[in-house]
Amino acid sequence: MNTMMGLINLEHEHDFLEELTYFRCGAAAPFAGRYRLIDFTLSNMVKSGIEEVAVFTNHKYRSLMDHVGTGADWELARRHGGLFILPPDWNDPTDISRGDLRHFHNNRDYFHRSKADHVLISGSQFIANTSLDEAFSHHLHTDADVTLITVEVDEQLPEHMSQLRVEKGEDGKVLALTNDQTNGTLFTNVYIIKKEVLLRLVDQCIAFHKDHFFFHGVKENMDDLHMTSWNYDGFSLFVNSVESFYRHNINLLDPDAYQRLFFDNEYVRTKISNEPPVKYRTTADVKDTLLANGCVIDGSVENSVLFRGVKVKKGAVVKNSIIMQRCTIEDGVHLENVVLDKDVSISGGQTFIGSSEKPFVVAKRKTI
Amino acid sequence: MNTMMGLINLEHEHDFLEELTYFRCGAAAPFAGRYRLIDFTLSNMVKSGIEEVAVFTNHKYRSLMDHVGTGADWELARRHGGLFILPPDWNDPTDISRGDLRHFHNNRDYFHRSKADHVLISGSQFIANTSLDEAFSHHLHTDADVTLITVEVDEQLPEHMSQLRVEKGEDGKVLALTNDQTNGTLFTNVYIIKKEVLLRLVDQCIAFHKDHFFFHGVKENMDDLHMTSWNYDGFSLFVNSVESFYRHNINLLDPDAYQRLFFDNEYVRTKISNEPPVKYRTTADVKDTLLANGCVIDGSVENSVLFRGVKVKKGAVVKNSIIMQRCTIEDGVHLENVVLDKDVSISGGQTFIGSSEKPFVVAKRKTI
Amino acid sequence: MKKRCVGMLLAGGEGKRLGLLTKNLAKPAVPFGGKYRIIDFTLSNCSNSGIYTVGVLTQYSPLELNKHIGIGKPWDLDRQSDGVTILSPYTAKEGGSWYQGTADAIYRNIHYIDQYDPEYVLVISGDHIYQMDYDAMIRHHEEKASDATISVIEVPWEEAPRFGILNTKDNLEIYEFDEKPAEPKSNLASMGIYVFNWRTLREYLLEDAAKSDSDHDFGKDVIPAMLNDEKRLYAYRYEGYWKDVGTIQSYWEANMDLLEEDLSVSLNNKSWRTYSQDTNFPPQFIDSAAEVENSLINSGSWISGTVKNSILFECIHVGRSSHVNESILHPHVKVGSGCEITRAIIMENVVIPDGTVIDGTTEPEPVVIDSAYIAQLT
Amino acid sequence: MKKRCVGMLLAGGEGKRLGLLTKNLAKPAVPFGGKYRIIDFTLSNCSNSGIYTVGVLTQYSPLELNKHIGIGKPWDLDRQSDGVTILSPYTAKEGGSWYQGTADAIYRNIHYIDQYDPEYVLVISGDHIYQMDYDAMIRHHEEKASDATISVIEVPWEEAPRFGILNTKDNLEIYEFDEKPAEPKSNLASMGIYVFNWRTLREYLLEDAAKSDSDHDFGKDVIPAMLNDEKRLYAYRYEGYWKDVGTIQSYWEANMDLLEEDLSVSLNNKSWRTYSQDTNFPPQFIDSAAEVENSLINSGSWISGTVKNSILFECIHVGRSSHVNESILHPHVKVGSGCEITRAIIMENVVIPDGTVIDGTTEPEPVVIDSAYIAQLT
Repeated sequence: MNTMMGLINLEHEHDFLEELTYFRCGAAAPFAGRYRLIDFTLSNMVKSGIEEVAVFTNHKYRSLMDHVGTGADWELARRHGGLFILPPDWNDPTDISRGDLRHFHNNRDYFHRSKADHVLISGSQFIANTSLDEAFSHHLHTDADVTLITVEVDEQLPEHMSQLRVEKGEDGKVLALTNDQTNGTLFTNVYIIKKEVLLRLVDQCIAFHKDHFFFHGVKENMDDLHMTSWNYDGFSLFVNSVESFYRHNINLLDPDAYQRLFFDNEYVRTKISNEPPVKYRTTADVKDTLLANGCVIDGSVENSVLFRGVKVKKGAVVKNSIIMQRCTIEDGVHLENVVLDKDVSISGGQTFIGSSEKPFVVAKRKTI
Repeated sequence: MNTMMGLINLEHEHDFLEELTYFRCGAAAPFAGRYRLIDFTLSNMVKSGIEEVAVFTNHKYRSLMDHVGTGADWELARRHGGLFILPPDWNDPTDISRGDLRHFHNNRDYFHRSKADHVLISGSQFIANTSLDEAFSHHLHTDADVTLITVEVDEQLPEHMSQLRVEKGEDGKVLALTNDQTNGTLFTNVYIIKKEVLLRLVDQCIAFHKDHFFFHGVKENMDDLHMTSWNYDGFSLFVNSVESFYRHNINLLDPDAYQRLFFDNEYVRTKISNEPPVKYRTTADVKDTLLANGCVIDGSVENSVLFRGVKVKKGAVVKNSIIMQRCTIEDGVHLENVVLDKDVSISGGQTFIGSSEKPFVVAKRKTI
Repeated sequence: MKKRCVGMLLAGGEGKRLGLLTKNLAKPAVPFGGKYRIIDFTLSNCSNSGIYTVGVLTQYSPLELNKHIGIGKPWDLDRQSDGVTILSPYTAKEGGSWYQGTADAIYRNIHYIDQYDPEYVLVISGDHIYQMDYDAMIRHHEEKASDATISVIEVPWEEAPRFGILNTKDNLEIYEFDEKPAEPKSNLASMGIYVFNWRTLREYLLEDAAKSDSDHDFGKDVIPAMLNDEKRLYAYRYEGYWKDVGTIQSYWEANMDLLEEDLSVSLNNKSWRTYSQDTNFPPQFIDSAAEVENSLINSGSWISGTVKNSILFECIHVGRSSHVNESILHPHVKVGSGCEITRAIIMENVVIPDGTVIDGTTEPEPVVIDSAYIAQLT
Repeated sequence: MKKRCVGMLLAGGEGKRLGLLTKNLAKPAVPFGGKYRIIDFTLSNCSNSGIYTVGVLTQYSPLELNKHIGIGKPWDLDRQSDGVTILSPYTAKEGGSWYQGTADAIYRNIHYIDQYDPEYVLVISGDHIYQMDYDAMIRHHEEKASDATISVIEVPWEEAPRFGILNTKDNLEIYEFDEKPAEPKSNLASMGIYVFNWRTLREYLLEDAAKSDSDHDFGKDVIPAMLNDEKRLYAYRYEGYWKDVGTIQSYWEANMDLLEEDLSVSLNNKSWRTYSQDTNFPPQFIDSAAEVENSLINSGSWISGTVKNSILFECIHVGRSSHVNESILHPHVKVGSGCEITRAIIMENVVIPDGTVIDGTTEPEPVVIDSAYIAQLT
C-alpha cells in the first residue's frame, strides 16, 4: 500500500549532551520546556499519517521507554501497529550482522508484517514541526527509491558541520552527497525509502559485513538507486551538542521562533502529565521566559526555559537558564547561564554562573 | 494504603525449556493452547486487585515485551500504575548491587511512587488460577512482615524437587524453610511482603554484597521477621522442565483438570489475537484435544494440545503432541509425542515419534 | 480537528423479520459466525479501511449493542480525539423521538460530523455481512470527482426486481435510481453504501429536513433529489461476498456460507481481519466421545457429542450421544445427552434437557429456540 | 461482572443561575481553574478513590460534556469491561423524556447498575468543587453497617437554613432530614453525596417510581422514606474544601480560591491529582513587556501585558499595555493592546479589541462577556 511506516534509528547517535546523557540517550533529552527531542520526530511521523513506528536503540533506553509509555499520548497505543521500542536482545548465534544492521536484521519481522510499502527513517536530532505528506507525494510522484529530506541554511552553525550536503539536479534529483561545508543544502538524516529497496540493501550490507545502513547501504549505492530530495522550508534546527542544545532552547524566547515552531502547524505531541496551570504568586517577576505547567513562581525569572513543576522560591533569581522538570530553587539563589537537569534542588543563598558558550550544567537528582 | 503492588521476578529463573527457551525466557513459554506461563501470574495479580505490576527480567525479554504489549489485555494499560517490563539498562558507575538486588536497587522508583504498602512477589513457574485476596487478608490480619503462599502435594513429582518446604506452626506461622523432600508443604515462590520491610532488606542485602533477595534478604533474616504462610488448596502445578511442561500440557486433557484450572475461577487473561473459531472440515477427526481459535483441521488429532492458528492437513495424524501457534502439518505427516514450537512447518509424508519422557522438540520457525 | 472522512454507521434497525433473534436485541447486535456480532463486519471494514472516525447510530434496544462496542478497543477505535461514538436519538427537554429515516438520522447528527469538518461522509449500515475496502471506494469517488458514490453489486437479473437498482452510463455515472423495478434496466443493485461530499450532502439534508412530505430516506428522497439537480453521481462496483441477513433463512444461510471454502468472505484472511470483543475463554476441549465435522466452534466449548455442519459460539457444551446438525448455537448453550438437534438456531444461555429432539427440517425456515420454548416442552 | 461499588454521577443540571456560562453548556462542563471543567473534580475523585465503574447521567446540552469525557482516558476510566459510560435519557420508540428527579435518573438506569451487581452505589453530582476520598466514605458505611450514608459538612449556623440539614445522634446515626430549616437543630449540611446498599436502594427506587405524588428526589422522597422505615442511615463527616458553584458570584469566588495558599483544595497535590483532557499546547511565553502576579496561567498562552489576581485558560493572548485583573479568561481568549479588564469572566474564543475597558466592579456579580457583548460594543 502507498503508506509509510516509521523508523527512528538511534544506533549511530552519540551521547552528545555530557551530563544530560549520562543516564539517558540523546533522543530522550528534554527540550523546549515540556518535550523530549524524540517528540518532534514522533509527532511529525504521526502527522504524516504513520500508524506504526519502531525505535532502534542500543543503550540507555529506559528513560525513553518511561517517556513514551504505551504510546497512547501519540495515538500509537494500537492493537494493530503502534509504537515499538526495540532494544537489542538478540540470541541468534548464527547472526553475523554488525552496527545498525543488527537492528535491521533482527527486526525484519517489523518490516514484513506491515502493509506499508515505504519507510520513513529518521534520527532524533533534526527538530521541526511538520507533516511530511508533501515529501511523500514527491517520493511517490517521482517513483523514487529514496527521497532525502533537506533544509537550506543561510548561516553555517557548528551543529551543521556533521551533516551531509546534497547537490541537487532537476526535480530534486540527488547528484552527490558531500561534506562540502560551503553548500547550504543539508541532509536532515530524515529520508523515505521503498521497503523492498530497504530490505534488499540490508541483505547486501550484511553479506558484505557492513555496519552502517545509510552510509554503506544507501550512500555507497547511489549510482544504482533512483534518489531524489525534497526541501523543507519551514522553521527547523539541529541539536547535537550541549552548545546547540542550550542556544536553541534560549533562541525559542524569540517570539518569532516560538510562533513558527509551535503555532505554524498542529501541536507537537508529548507525554501527558496532568500538571496544573503555572502559579504566579504575588512576588513573582517573570520576563522573556517559557514556562511549562506545574511551575510555581515566587521569585524572579528572566530569559529562561522552565520545564514542568519547577519551583522558584521568593528572592531567587534565574537568568539565561534552562531548568528541567521538578527542580527546586530556594530563597536567594542566583543562577545565570545554568542548565539544571531534572529533580535538582539548589538550596538557599547560592550563586552559580556559567557562560552561554559553556553553560554550568548540573546532573539530575543532585541536591546542592 | 492497604493494597498490593505486583512484582514478577524472573532474574533467577533459568531457561529450562531447552529449544523452547533458546529465543525466549521461560516466562514467555507457551502453555495450554493459548497462554504463556506468565499469563497465570499476571492474571492472578489482576484478580487480586493489583493495578501496577513490574517484571524484572535480565535477558531474552523481547518475546515477553511483544506478548504483553501495552498491558491493555490485562487492563494494565493505565496512565497511573500499569505494567512495566524492566530490562537491565543501568548506567550508574557507583552501583555495587548484584544478582536480583541490582533490579531492586535500580528500580527503587517503582516502589516509591506507588501508594501500596505491600508487594506481591512471584515467579512464573507456579501455575494456578486464583485471586490472592484471602492470602492478603491473612497477611493483613496477622500483621505479618512476609506471607508465603504454599501448596500441599500428595505425590512428590520431579518438578517439586527444587521447591523449598515450609514447616508451619499455629495460624500458618513459618517455623522453618527446608529442603526436606518428605514434607509435602511446598513454597510456591509467591509471597507478600510489606513494602517498608522489602526496602529495608534490599538495603541490607546490598550493603553486605548479597545477590539473591529471597535467600539472603528474607530467608536468612527469618528470625527477625514476622513470617506467616497461607495455603492455596485449589488446582495448581509447577512447570520448570521440558518433562513437566509436556506432562502438564497433556494432563489438561483430563476433563477434571481442564475444568478446575479454567472454570473454577474467572478466566485467565492473555494477549488477544482475534483468531476466528476453529474450523473443522469434513475429513476432520479430533479426539481428546484442546484447540485454540484459528486452527483449521482436515486431519486426525488425538490427545494433543493445539495452539492458535495451527493447520492440520488432510491425512495428517497428530498424537500426544503439543503444537504451537501457526504450525502447519501437511498431508500424510505422522507426529507422536512431539513438541513443535511456533511457526514450524512439517512437509508432507514425514513421521516423527518421541517418547513421553523425552518428547521430540522442534525449535521455532523451522521448516522440515 | 479536520478528518478526511467520517463514517456514519446506521445501527438502529429493529430487524423485525428476524423474529425472536431481535426480540431484545438490535439486528446489528445479533450473534454471527461463531464469535461475532453482525456489526463487527462493518466496524472491522472501517478499521481496515483506515476510517477511524465512526458514529454509530443506535436506537432500537441499544443496550447490548452499546456494551458490545464499548470504547471500540477491538477495532482500534478507542481514540482520544475521534474513534467510535455512539449516537442515540437526543432527548431534548421537550422530549425525544426516534430517527424518522436514514437521512433524518444523519441530519440529526450534523453537529457530530461538523466538528470534524470532513471532506467526505461514508454512510453504511450495520446489517450486512461483507468485507470491503471503503478507502478504495473513496478513491474511486475522488477520481470521478463525484458528489455522491453508491456501491453496487451485480445481482441475477431475475432477482433484480427485489432490489433498488441503479441505471448507469458506461462510465458508471448514475442517471436513474429505480426502487424495486418490475422491468429492470440494469442488474446493479445498491448496497446502501454511500460516499458523499460532506458540503453537498449537508445542503441536501437541510433541504430534505424542511420537506414535510419526505420520508427522509437516502434511497427514496436524497438521491432522487440530487439526480434531479444533475449532480455527479457514480456507481462503484463491488465484487465479492455480500449478504443482507434480513430473515431467519438468510441469517442461517449466511452462517452456513462460512463453512464453504470458496467464498471470498473469509474469517481466516490475515490481511482483512474481522475483529470482535474477545472473550478470553480457554481453548475448546474435544473429548474422547466427540465427533466434529464441517463446523466452526469457538473457545470455551466442551464437546462430547457429534457436531456436523454447524456453528457453535463460545462456551457451548454438547453432551454424550447428542447430535447437532446444520444448527447455530449461540453463546453458553448447554445441550444435554442424547439430544437430536437439526436445522435449529438455539439462543444464548438456553439449556436443552437430555433427550430433547428439535427438528427444523419440516419448517420453511430453521427453527429458533429460546428458553420459553424449552420450558414449554417440559 | 461483579463490582464492589458503582458510581452514578449526576451531570444533567442546567445550572440556570450561571446565566451565559450555561447557555450552551451543561454546568458540569463549564471551564474551571485555568485548565479543568467542573466535572473533572468529581471524575478525578472517583479515579483517585479506586471507583472505576462510573455512569455519568447527562441530559442538558450534553455535546461538550460527552466530548470532554470521551472514553475517559485522563481519569484512567477507559476500560474494557467497565470504566466511564455516558447515560443519556433513553428514547424509546414512543419517545423519550428527561429524568424527572435525582432518584428517577438512577431508577431509569437500574439495568446499567444491575449488570455489575454491586454491593454499593455511590451517588454524586458533577456540580461541586472538592477533593474527597469516596473509598473512606464507603469504609465508614461498611463499619456502621449502614443502609445509606450521606456525606455532611459543617456550615456556619447562620447559613444552615440555606441547606438540607441532617439531624444525627452522637454516633452520627441520622434520625431526621430537615430541608432548609428555619430553626436548624444541627449545622451538618448534606453535600448530596450518598452511599447506598444497592439491594436496599433498588427496592426504594421501584417503590418511589410507582408513587405518582413523588418528586423522585433523593433528599425529598427516598431518604425520608428510608428514615420512615427506620433503616440505618449514617452521616459521614467531610472536612476540607467544598464549594457549590451555583451562581456567577460563587463560580468566580471558587476560582479565586485557587489563588489562596491555605485552602485544602490544591491543584498541586501529587497524591490527589485532578485530571483533565490535556491539550498538548506548547509552554506559555511571558515576554519582556509582561507583568504577572498572583495568577494561574495555562499552556499555549502568550502574555505581553499585565495580569494580576486572575485565572487564564489555555492559549490566551494578552496584548501590550493591557491590564487584566480579578478576571477569568476562558480558553482561546485574545485580549488586544491597551485594554483594561477588571472582575470579568470572558468566554471561550472571545476577541477583545484594542483599548476595550470592561469593569465588573460596579455590578453585584462579576460580568460575563461573550462575543455578542463585544459585537455590540463596536
